[in-house]
Amino acid sequence: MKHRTPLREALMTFRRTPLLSGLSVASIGFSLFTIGLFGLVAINFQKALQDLAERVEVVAFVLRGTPTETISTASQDITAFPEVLDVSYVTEEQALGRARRELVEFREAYRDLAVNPLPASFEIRLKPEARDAESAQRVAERVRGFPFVEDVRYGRDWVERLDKLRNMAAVVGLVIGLAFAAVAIVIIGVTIRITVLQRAKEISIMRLVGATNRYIRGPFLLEGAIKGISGGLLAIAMCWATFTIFRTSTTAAGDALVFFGGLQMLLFLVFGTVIGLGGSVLSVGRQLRAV
Amino acid sequence: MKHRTPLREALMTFRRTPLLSGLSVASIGFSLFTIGLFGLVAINFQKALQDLAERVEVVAFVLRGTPTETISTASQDITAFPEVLDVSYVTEEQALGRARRELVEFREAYRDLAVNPLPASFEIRLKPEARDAESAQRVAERVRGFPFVEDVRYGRDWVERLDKLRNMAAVVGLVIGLAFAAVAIVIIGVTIRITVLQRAKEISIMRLVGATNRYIRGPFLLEGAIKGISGGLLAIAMCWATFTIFRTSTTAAGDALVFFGGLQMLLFLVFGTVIGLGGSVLSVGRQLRAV
Amino acid sequence: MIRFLHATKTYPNGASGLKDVSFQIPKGEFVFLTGHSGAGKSSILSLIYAEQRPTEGEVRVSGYQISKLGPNDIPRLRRQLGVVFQDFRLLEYHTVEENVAFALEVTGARKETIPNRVMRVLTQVGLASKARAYPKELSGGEQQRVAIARALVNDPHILVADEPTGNLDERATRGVFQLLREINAGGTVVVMATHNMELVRDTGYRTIELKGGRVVYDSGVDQAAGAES
Amino acid sequence: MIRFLHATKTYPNGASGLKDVSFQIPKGEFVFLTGHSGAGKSSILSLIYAEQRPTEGEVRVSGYQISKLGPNDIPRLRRQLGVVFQDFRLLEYHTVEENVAFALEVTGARKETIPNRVMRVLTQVGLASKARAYPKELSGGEQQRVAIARALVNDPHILVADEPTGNLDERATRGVFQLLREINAGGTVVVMATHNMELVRDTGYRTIELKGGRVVYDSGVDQAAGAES
Ligand SMILES: Nc1ncnc2c1ncn2[C@@H]1O[C@H](COP(=O)(O)OP(=O)(O)OP(=O)(O)O)[C@@H](O)[C@H]1O
Ligand SMILES: Nc1ncnc2c1ncn2[C@@H]1O[C@H](COP(=O)(O)OP(=O)(O)OP(=O)(O)O)[C@@H](O)[C@H]1O
Ligand SMILES: [Mg+2]
Ligand SMILES: [Mg+2]
Repeated sequence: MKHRTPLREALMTFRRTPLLSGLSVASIGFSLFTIGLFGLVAINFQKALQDLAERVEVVAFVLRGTPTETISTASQDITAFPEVLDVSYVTEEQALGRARRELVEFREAYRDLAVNPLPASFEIRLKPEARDAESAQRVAERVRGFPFVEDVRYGRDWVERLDKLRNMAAVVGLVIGLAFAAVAIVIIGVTIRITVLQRAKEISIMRLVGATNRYIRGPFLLEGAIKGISGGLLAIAMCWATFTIFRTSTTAAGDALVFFGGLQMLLFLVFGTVIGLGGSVLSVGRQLRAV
Repeated sequence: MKHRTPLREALMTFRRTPLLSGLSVASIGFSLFTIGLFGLVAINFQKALQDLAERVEVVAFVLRGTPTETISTASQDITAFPEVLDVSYVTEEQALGRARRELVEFREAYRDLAVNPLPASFEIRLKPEARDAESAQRVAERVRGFPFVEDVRYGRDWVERLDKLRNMAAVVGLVIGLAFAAVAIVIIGVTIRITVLQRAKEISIMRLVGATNRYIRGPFLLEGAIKGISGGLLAIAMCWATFTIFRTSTTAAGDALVFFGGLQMLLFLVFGTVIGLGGSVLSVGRQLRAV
Repeated sequence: MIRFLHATKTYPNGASGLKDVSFQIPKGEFVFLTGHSGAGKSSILSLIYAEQRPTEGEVRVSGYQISKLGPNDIPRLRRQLGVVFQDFRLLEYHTVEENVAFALEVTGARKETIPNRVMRVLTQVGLASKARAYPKELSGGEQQRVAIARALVNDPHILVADEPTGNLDERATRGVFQLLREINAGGTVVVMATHNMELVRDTGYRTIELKGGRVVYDSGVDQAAGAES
Repeated sequence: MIRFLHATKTYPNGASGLKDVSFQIPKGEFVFLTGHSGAGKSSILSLIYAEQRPTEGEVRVSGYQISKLGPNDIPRLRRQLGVVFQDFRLLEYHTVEENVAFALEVTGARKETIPNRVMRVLTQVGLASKARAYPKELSGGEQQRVAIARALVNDPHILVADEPTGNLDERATRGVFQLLREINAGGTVVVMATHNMELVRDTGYRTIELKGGRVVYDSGVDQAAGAES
């Protein structure tokens, strides 16, 4: 006969009632899967927003005939701004070439020009944390201060809209994410409560034979933690499967999609474990008081 | 003593094991709530896309000096196109006025003009079902055929991008929607199976006393259906609560949000009921075979 | 009515319940099953009401062959039986009267007659006052008497009683035994497993004694013949 | 050791279990509780092991007052007791040896000694061969003996046995009774509810008889004094 330890006792439960244990793990797993799915959508949406934000750019048009030395000093000055990631100078010729390449509709119009109507410009990319309307405006103002700068553009409308979209996405994500998490917690709690109810008779017998509450609780808590962590693993596996299927089925945008990182997955497991443990504490506690 | 009927027996279950029954209903309700939340996001996203699509418009610039009669005949002709919802004619003066009002940056430039550089135009709105790149192009081609039309624009890029977004949203919606539905079905199935396991002993006693499977199954099926429908109602209530809280907390975009229609809610209840019933059929069936 | 022919029962865990048991119980008989704890009495009874099936040999009960029962035959057979289980097996979420009525309802008895028949049989076992109680609100002996009432209520062709007086005092034991005799007088076969040797000795009914899963004594037949058949 | 003083137990559903029961059991005594089914025997025992609390009056067991037990007192009291429940109450997902060992583990017994003590007591009740079986793989009498083994294993100060021989044959009954006498000889108080009047008559131990929840006879005291105290 082997000695009774909480861990052995907890593991035995899975062998003694495989169906019930399996169902609990499935239920926990699928609840966490819900959160996982939502999380995947959220992080991919966030990434899409970041990709968009990379295009936040301040363009400063330079007066015709500004000397090259002024340009290169200014370029260094601008690069030193705290918000600025890098600066590239586009000459008049480069601008015309680009216009011919990119603006098909204007190709005809520009073909026979004697004089290049396009100005040279600085294209200023911002640091990731400075890609919002406020920073862009600040940079624009400062650049406008250079005497050789004719005009500054940074697509104010567009940047402001991006800002709004970001805030909106954050609020929606938070609210819906919390709602999903609440749903998962309730379902997991319910599942654990049901399995404890299932064993109410065993618990009451243990009490009648003289076991302390702590002694009874041990294996249940471990069991809850094991179920939680198993459910978490199951959920990650299902998320991965869904992700893979989805990515291969939508060839176009699929490659751009991202999965959770290691830390996020770990957090997921911890979340599952804590819920499994917490659910057990609460529901065993209730049962112990009831008997 | 009252006579035993399946309905009375099913209702008695809720009185006999209120906690377990309540937990099952909660579990079903929260699973359906997950789907409901996703559904809300989906229909609101769809609505946003529709709002965007309303702006799909074909603009035909009219040669200077086209006679008024020609204009009004053409206007009627275009309105008769199968894709077209309505047509409005914007005169040169109206165009200039609008430019002054809307394009703040150009206000200075246009202030002192002797000659109005802007052409008159037809603005053609499309029927809801024709708001895609193909239809817009078809209309544009036909309109281009009029001799007095100088140029036609319909923001090809933009319409095409909208098309892509729509397809993408449909695929994402379908895949994630199905995933959520699968999760809900599994959790609900698990819940019902657990409650049947809980009563495995009762079922086996009923069999030993000579009850037929059909006789035993009746109350369980009804119970499952009742749980399903209650869960559905609970889910709708929670969706409504979430929706209301969300709408009031995001004052800006909140008013534009929409809730489910009556038919959608009915569908939801039917879905809950069918799952409750189906889950019971399967899990009671298994139990009956096992004994 | 009941016929065991070389019936053997080995449980899934390898434990042996019965070994090569043969006997026959004709219509109208009252039979005691005796033997030490673990001798196989309950195993024989569970073969009769088809909770278990023989691993070898044949068991026939009122025309049905137990090892070949189809899914629809089982309820049909059981509705002809009344069973008092050693561990009672009452429906814990149903009241005493509902437990008894249930056994009557499944036979398709006319609804109007059910309450009267239920109260009559509860009165017979002295539990009329507990009709509305739930099983766990009853004493051990009271639960046992509910199980007896449930077995009697549908006037079964065969009554199977597993230690039906184990939790009863002497007076209640006599009362229950009297009920069994009455139902037997009405033509019902009664098979009763018991440890109450006083009862066995006093009444002189046929006795089958088991030991280690084998029939070692059968007062109803010549012992040699019993072993052969 | 045990003292009931005007103890009354009325169950939540209004049923009356005990009415104004007073008696006292000193160290080392062996007491039979008798009475008809439903008389209140199990109710008295459940007050002793604190599954129930008296609705009125006082119950003292080995220094603890039952109606005032704190949450930590309950396990402490129960570890001094051995209880054979009328309905056995075995852990269904644990083997026979685990069931018995559990009662020993909760007392904090030294791990190395547990297997030996468990096997010894299982041998005493004749179940050594079933140590690895689960309760539902046992016959009724075998389950009852597991319950007895579990009650004996931790050498309790007080042994409470509710109808411990209801499912046992005569030989097993004598064996179990012998065990109870031995443990009583070692100084343990034994309180045994039983319907086996033969046992009660033959041994001449103190007998408390209940009827309708009241003590109607107590061979241990002058009857008038018993009613007064
Ligand atoms: N479900 C089962 N699984 C495994 N073994 C079993 C099972 N049921 C009974 N046994 C074993 O079969 C043998 C006979 O058991 P049975 O219940 O028929 O005895 P019994 O004569 O009714 O005893 P009792 O008088 O104690 O009730 C016993 O050794 C028992 O352990
Ligand atoms: N949990 C309970 N709820 C309500 N009534 C109960 C409960 N337990 C016992 N009773 C009632 O209290 C009375 C005494 O019951 P008790 O179990 O003490 O009888 P007993 O002497 O042990 O009988 P038996 O010999 O049949 O076991 C009975 O009438 C019974 O119905
Ligand atoms: Mg038996
Ligand atoms: Mg009792």
